[in-house]
Amino acid sequence: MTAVGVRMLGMRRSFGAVHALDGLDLVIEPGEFIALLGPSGCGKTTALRVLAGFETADAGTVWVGDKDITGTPPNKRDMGMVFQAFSLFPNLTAADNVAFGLRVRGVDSAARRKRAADLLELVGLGHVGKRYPHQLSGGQQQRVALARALAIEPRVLLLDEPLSALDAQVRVQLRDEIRRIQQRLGITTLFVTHDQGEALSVADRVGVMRAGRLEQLADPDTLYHRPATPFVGEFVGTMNRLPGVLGSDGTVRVLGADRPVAEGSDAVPGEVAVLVRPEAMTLSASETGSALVVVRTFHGALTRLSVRLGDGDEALVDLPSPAAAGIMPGDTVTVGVGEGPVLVAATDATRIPAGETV
Amino acid sequence: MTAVGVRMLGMRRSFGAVHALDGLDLVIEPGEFIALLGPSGCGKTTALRVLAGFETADAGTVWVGDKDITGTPPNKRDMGMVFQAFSLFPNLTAADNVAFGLRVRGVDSAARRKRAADLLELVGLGHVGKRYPHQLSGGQQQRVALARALAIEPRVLLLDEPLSALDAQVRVQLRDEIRRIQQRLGITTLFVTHDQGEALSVADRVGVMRAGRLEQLADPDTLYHRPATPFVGEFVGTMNRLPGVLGSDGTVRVLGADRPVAEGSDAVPGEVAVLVRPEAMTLSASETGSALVVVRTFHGALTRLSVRLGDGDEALVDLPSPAAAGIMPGDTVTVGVGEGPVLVAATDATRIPAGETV
Amino acid sequence: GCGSSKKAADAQNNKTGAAAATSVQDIGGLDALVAAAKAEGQLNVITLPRDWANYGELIDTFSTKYGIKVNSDNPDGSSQDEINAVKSLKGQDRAPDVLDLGGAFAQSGAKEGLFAPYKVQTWADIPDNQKDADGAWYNDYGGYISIGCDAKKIAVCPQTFADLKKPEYKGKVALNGDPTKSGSAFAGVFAAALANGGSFTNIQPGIDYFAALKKSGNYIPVESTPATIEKGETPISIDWDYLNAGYTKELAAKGIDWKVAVPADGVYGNFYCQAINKTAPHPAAARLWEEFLFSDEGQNLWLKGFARPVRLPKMTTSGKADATLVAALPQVDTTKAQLPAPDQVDAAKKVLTDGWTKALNG
Amino acid sequence: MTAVLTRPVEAPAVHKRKRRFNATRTVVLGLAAVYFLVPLAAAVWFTVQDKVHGGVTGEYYTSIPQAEGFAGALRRSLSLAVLTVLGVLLVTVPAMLAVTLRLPKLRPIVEGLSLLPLVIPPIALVAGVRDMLALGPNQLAGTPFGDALVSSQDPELPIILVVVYIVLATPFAYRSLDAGIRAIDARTLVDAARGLGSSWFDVVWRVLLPNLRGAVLGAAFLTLGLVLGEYTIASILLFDTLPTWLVKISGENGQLSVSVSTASLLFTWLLLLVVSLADRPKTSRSDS
Amino acid sequence: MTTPAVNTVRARSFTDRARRCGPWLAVAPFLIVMLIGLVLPVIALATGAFEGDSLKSSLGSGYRSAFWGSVKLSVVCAVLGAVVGLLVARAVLSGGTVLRRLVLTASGVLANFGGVPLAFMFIASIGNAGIVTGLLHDWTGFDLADSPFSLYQFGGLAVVYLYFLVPLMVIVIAPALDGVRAEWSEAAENLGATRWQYWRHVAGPLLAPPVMAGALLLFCGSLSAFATAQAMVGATVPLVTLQIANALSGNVSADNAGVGAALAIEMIVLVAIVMAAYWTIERRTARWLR
Ligand SMILES: Nc1ncnc2c1ncn2[C@@H]1O[C@H](COP(=O)(O)OP(=O)(O)OP(=O)(O)O)[C@@H](O)[C@H]1O
Ligand SMILES: Nc1ncnc2c1ncn2[C@@H]1O[C@H](COP(=O)(O)OP(=O)(O)OP(=O)(O)O)[C@@H](O)[C@H]1O
Ligand SMILES: [Mg+2]
Ligand SMILES: [Mg+2]
Repeated sequence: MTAVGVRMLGMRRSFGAVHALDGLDLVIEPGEFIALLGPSGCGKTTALRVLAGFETADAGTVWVGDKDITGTPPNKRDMGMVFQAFSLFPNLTAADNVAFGLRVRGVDSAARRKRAADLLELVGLGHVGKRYPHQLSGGQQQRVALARALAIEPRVLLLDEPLSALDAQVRVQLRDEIRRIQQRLGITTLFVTHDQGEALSVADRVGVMRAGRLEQLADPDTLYHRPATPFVGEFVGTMNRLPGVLGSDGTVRVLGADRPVAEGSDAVPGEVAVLVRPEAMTLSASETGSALVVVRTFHGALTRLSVRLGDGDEALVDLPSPAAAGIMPGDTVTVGVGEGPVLVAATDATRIPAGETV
Repeated sequence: MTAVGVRMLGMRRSFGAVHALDGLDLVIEPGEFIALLGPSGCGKTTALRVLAGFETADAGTVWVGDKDITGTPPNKRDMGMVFQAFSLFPNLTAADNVAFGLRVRGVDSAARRKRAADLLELVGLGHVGKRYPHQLSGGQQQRVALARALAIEPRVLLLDEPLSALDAQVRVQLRDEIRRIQQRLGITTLFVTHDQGEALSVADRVGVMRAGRLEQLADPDTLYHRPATPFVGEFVGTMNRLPGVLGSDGTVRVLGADRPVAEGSDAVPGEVAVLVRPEAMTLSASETGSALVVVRTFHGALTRLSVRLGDGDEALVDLPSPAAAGIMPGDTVTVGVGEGPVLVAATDATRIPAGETV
Repeated sequence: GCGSSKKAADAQNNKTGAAAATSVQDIGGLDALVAAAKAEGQLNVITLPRDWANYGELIDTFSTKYGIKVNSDNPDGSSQDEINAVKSLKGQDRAPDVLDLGGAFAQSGAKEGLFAPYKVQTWADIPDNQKDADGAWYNDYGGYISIGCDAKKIAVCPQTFADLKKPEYKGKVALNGDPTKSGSAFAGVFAAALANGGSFTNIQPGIDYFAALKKSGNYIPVESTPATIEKGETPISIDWDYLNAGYTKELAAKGIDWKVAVPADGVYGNFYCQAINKTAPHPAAARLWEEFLFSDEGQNLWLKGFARPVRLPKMTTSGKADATLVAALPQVDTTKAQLPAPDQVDAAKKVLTDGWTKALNG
Repeated sequence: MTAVLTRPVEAPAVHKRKRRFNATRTVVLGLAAVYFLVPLAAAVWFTVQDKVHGGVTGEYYTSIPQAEGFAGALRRSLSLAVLTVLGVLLVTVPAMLAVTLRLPKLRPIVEGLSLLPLVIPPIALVAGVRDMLALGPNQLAGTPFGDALVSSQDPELPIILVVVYIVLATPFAYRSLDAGIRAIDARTLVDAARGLGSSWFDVVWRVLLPNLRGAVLGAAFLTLGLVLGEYTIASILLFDTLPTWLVKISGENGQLSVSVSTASLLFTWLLLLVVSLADRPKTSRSDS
Repeated sequence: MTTPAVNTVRARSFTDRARRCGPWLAVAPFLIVMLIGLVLPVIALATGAFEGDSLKSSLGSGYRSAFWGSVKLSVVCAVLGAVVGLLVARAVLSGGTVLRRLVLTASGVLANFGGVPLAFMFIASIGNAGIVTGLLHDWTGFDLADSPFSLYQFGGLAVVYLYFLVPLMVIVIAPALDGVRAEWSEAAENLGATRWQYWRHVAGPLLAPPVMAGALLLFCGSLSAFATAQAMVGATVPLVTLQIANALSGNVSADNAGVGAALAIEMIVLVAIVMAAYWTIERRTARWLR
């Protein structure tokens, strides 16, 4: 099977007054693994459902390879899909779930069984074929769902937050496994999530959506280190928002130092917000420092310090755990911004809420 | 309100042949935040339910402060409890939910309303008091549940996986908030989870349970860096299991280097498994290296490399992202174990499945 | 089978052959009628319980005698159900061929033109006041209201309506149903009226009588059936004499000594009517059935079921009535026996329908 | 704080509240059992008394199947039951799914219509049906609709009875199915099946129905009970079903008539029980 | 790969149309069956009701008191049935699956039971010659016949009606009871509530809407039942269904079908009013569902 590319062009879809898709253009290369990232309600699921054919778009075309499939019904699209919620058919065993797509295609029973067994093996569940979904853990269920989607040898694999109902650890495991299998099979994949860690760690390229459009589509490194817009910067990874003053010379003054302004910045000279990653911050213990450590949380290799700056703002600083060993809540410290260009945004640009709108 | 300590002594509880609690001793200092960690089915929930009085133990006593409450019914125990999910009364508004405990105590309506409003404010939900539970997001619901538990000014706060039904990002936010509130009120807290990241990042001390007993109770640093047993080591954080040879001189030979054996190790001289954290591994690009990079996942500040060792085993190595910049899948590398003592376990010791039993 | 509503319309206008015959001569004599009926092979009857006036045996005899299959529907149905069946089943093979109706329904049905006029060979034997002049309907059998009594449970069986008021009968007296619905229960109330100073134009005393009986606790409003009699719940049951007497044999097999008395203080009798459905699917068989019922054989079979066939007076005089059967009938002072006029019955029904619930409630 | 480290040897007292609840439960179940079983037992006792020889006899029960017409009436009733169950499912399931998945606007209409039959007394409904049927051979004679009305009354298998029974069963079926559809995530299951290449038929037949099993069975039970026990409508429309046949044969024999009704009650219950036991709850949740 | 021009507006293809019609086709059979089996008969009935002066005579005092009697009986039965059904359902559902199956299937049958056989069962138990009556008399000397309770009056009718109404309640309330989560009672208890407070503030309000819906169902059920009353008390207890039955299918008064139809239509109107009242109350009480 040779991989095919997927293109969605000028996609529009409204629900009443809500423009879930607002002229989305998305081009996926053959065999590529794209993660679609974005805040809740930005249209990720809608994009996927339009691609799968569950939703009819108001305008726009969908292409798989060089075929226009805009009008094709979902059961003729040959796309494998894994859903967020547990979508296994509760009345069928794991093996029968996997074989389902073959069954409705009339594949004979022996071939079906063989293929289901192979695929369960592939997702590491060779031994649970006879179990019913309710006898499987959440992670196992999603593995079976993945195997089921793969069984029909889809040209395109669609995953709509397949991990969000799972425990953190299972999530990481399964996410890596999905990636491994995808690479092995070379299948064109669109993976929807609103967990940026997930998106960054598995995808070839990550698309960040906002209000029905793509804001940036790039590889994780670029996205993390060179976000195209402040929105992307703040949405992907943790970002401190520090007060600064933008000069007209392309530098910005922040925490007492001048730093070059990165591309994609979006502000006019004057008071601005400077966006800095916690690991790009510097921190050293100092009796005379103007900042105060408030909370210290241990994250294994890294330790995150939450500090109150002199002006009352809070900032997060990530240090390697050994470097942070002696620093405790209540200590006074000096905080700075590491070398290198920084993103700058207008102070009044709405801050993007992380994950949910409270 | 002065904080009280909690002690469970010799707790036993069996369901048929299953010993859910098998002589559990747990002592919590006044005002302390303890996280109880452990694989599914190890008895965490049972311990909590015995403490709250929902479950009657077969043997053992429960003390709060210097009072034996073993026989006290749950509605007389003055403990606040937050359940895993869906415990809000669907027929009451958020504010009424919070006020419920005061209402059954006969507090008058104005005082109740005032206090409910304050508590909702405390959990950052001042504006949703009039909404019904189904109009709240999962994260908001759990915040309200927290406020409800706090409203009765409990001496002890019990949380049974209060975050597990939530999205990853909301989870992190809410977890930090719980911690902040707990510190502000200085309330003795027992937090049950099976997510180690959660446990490590919020608790004063973390207890790791296994088969109805406490395996280790220590602060996160100690637990992570000096696990008392291989079980704890592998359960908390990611751990590589490398083949090694244990000498009788207290050192072990692993990946071509001799390393001192850490306390708590559990093996006899000969072939052993050496337990090493990904960030304690060393890795350098090398044409002649015997290891091969298989997968590279980007985690923001860190980059994780999955490498196949010469003998076919896989190992994970975490490098600061800049250090890993040039290393790509397919590269050959040399992998080693950093300086410092390492934990050693018998090779046939069952590996602890992370998070779920597959 | 696949029905056709066209057939119904045709049936309406089908005025040829048996369907148009108003007497056996029109068909060419009894043999021709028998032949035509046999050709049809079936007869649909409706609301005829087998234990009612010996209908079971009548049906079986007719069936064997002429080789005609008799389909009996809705045995517990009412006269209204019969009329409705005629209307709604018009043109269908399963529509009723012949009807056994209460007087009021026979008259209103005739007015609506639902019946085929037919005069049986023995037409002359039927008194004029007991038949429609054109032959749309005619009385078939009748009986008197009687008091049935389980002699094993009741020390002294009541003989009159006056007896029933005695305290010893507390909680033991029942009617065969609800007088606002059941014809025989209605007749029971009318009989009680006659016993208590009422008349054919005044049923109110009967209503008052039962109200008093209910108040004293003697009357229980439960519908008396063989099952309640066997259970002992309704050891005294007011019903048509042919029904009460008809139960005797079956109840004897259960060890119950069922005694029947026609109360001398309230002699009330009435007749049912026969009619042929105008759109009968088996017109010849329907006419043959009537000939059979009004033949000596048919009339004697009714007699065997303790019912009093309409030709009984004439047959007694001519000696064609089976004397042993006549002797077995419950004794009635026939001098007191009169038949109410249909409009009298109608008026009484109205009074009863309006007053019964009010009087008995509480 | 003085630490008391003595461990109690015996288990602490079990809470009283658990006991109290079990006591109320036993009392309720006991009273319910008395209320429901005593009348049944009284009826059964009445039918097995041998009034002639004394003692106990089962003759009335054994005589039922031998009576003429039993097989025909039973067959007809069972076919009616099966047709009605199928009919009520065929009619309500697609409608409810469509309303749930695609046409939420129509939900109030469907819901309202499905409640209506509860409101109308069967005796009145059947009168209306009879009036409607009477149109067939009269006002509508010769028209296709008139023909349809007439041919729906085939005495061997009256379709009109099936239709009326479907209507009568709809309120119960609707309730049961509604609960079932709410419990499964119908939309996701439908999407998943469609995505895997299923036609709509496959979706309903292979995915939805098996997963609505409990609800479908519940609906089927109530419908079965209804059809096998319904007397008013069948008798007034003059159809020969098991209940009408039972009344016909019981005649003047009191014990027979009662044994006939208790037998049919127990028969229906056993039938439902067998069907329900045949259903192995593979899909039941294990979360408790 | 060539990039095609972007079509902003697409003609609706055949498949598009099919997808739009599909749902309607799925609803059609339901609507048709309801039309034939329900709507047309009711219309046929209604035309009868408006002929002549049926409507007027159907509002006569006798019929009015029958309506009142029916409503009284139905309210009593609905309330009792709902309460008892709730208690029984709770007791049954907290038990094992075997009991559950036995009771739920039995309920399915009993909910459809009625008429002469049901009347007889109670007559044989607590009638004047009933087994229980006899045993009570033999054992305790207590004579049921002398007590104020009589099987053949209003109270007796209610007791008998519960025989099919309670099972009906058990069936309809079971799913709602299954939906009450253990977490709620535990949370309440944890917050210091007694059992009674939990029921007063949480479980009670939560179950109120389904219990009310069930009670409404029972109300309709007992309102439209008639065969049992017919066999037990006839018209000595005024009930409108008895009047309807007598008028539509009686042996006594001919030409009364119009009145029967009118009564039936009035009954539908009555129930519609009750339903409307129920919906208003439900809207008020179940605020949290909206
Ligand atoms: N069937 C629908 N009816 C009405 N509005 C809808 C429907 N489906 C989606 N929407 C709206 O369209 C917008 C985009 O929804 P969509 O589900 O695509 O978001 P999403 O990015 O997947 O969000 P999430 O992360 O919460 O899953 C939202 O505002 C949503 O409310
Ligand atoms: N009510 C009960 N009846 C029977 N067994 C029970 C019951 N409650 C708990 N158990 C058993 O006791 C053991 C411990 O259960 P517990 O719920 O305490 O585990 P846990 O650590 O909370 O697990 P999880 O992480 O899955 O919530 C398990 O084997 C469980 O099956
Ligand atoms: Mg989504
Ligand atoms: Mg648990």
